[in-house]
Amino acid sequence: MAAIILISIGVIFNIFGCIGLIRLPDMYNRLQAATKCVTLGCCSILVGVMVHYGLGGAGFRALVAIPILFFTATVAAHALVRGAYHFGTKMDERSVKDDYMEAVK
Amino acid sequence: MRYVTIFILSLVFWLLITFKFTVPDIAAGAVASAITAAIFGRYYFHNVYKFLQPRRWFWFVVYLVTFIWACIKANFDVAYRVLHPAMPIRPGIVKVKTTLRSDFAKTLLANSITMTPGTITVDIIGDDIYIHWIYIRSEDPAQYTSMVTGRFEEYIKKFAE
Amino acid sequence: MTSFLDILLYIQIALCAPCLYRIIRGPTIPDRMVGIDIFGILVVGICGIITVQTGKAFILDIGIAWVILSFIGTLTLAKYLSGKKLNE
Amino acid sequence: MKGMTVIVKKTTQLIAGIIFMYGIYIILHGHLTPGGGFAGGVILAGSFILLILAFGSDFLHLVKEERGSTMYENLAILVFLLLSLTGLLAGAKIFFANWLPHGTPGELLSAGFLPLYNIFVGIEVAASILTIFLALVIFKEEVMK
Repeated sequence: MAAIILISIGVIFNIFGCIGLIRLPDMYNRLQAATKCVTLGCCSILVGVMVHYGLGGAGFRALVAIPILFFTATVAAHALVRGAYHFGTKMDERSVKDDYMEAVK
Repeated sequence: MRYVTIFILSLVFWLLITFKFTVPDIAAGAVASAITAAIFGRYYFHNVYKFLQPRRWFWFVVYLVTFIWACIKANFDVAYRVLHPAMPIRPGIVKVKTTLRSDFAKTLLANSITMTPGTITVDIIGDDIYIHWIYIRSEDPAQYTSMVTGRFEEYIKKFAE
Repeated sequence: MTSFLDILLYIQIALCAPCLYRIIRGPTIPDRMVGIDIFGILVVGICGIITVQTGKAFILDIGIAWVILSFIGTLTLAKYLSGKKLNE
Repeated sequence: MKGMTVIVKKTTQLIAGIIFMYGIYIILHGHLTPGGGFAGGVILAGSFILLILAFGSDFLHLVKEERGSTMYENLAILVFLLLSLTGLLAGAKIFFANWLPHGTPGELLSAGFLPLYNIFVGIEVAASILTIFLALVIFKEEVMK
């Protein structure tokens, strides 16, 4: 039962992330919302799998998947946002500040 | 030293994902860990002995709890911004100075910043971390530095420096 | 209980549609790459739910392999975006 | 500034060995779980591609690596063919004969020759994918010069 609740929480977070992927105005905000929500949602699903199987073979496999997912998702998001800035993606017109512009030049 | 570290880490990883403790399984894991250590050993960290002190483990647990709490808060923050009809966003890139020295600690700080509410790390040059923030709450550098890095910096300094 | 898991699985699969929308309609190239990245993470959730639903533990292996390959793919795309040369 | 940022470098150092280990796991359990030689070989090649991407070309000497990977590819396909030839010579008179004891299903040491075939197919696939990647990279570097 606890496994079902955790998986439902994960799916709800994933829904938030995908709404953010559609609604937000520019690439940086989309990446930010989607990465956070989808990563934590999938981690929640994996914790649900671990609770469902107990601490056996499959449970430990799900437990190992969680840190791998965290590291890879955050680092991929960082590399992608840096690459997009160097590519020349414009920020939204509501942006108020850009300190990085001097550092690049 | 670093070869021994990666050997032990790989063997633990192998035992966790197979979770069978017969002799052929452990032997195969040991051989595979030896191959991994031989190939990837020279790219690994060398000052891992610091993690043998129990004081660092205590601060690591404190950091982990804070980090998970920040993750959950980040998700409700994103949900609020996404579901609000007017979409309260005020994005921008800010520069934050860090006092951490080692590269691994900086990496951990950057990863924590990526998962905390509304921020994502863009680049790291020397001591400066450039952060894209979805809602800039203040213009004062000292104030937003403490807002972004929060308590992560002191915890990381205690267990990873 | 199983039917509820079915509903969750269908919702999770349907969430791939926004990513596909972003991949197809993204105004710029980085937008499409964001879609690809998020798609890769969503598949892990699908693998996890199928694991619980069918009771076959080896489907998790597919999920972990997918995480790793998606990470390498995203890094390659980011490298393509940030510079033309391998050394930059 | 060679390679990508310091965040990517440090995470690569931490995670490349684990990716390699996972590829070996997929290969060695190829007769028990989905996957096998090809999928595991792709993950093995992925760990090296990750290192090359993160650290840039000067860190790993690319041309030397390419010679090494070509040699491993040829050796692996040779050993694979020799192994399948042993079936022809030793008793069964069938190409790809599985004449080793089969063992109990579900254990690591079972299914006769299949784990050995999987190991060599894995090395072959890893080396050839790495060769393709390095060939593309070296070609691009030469065009840029």
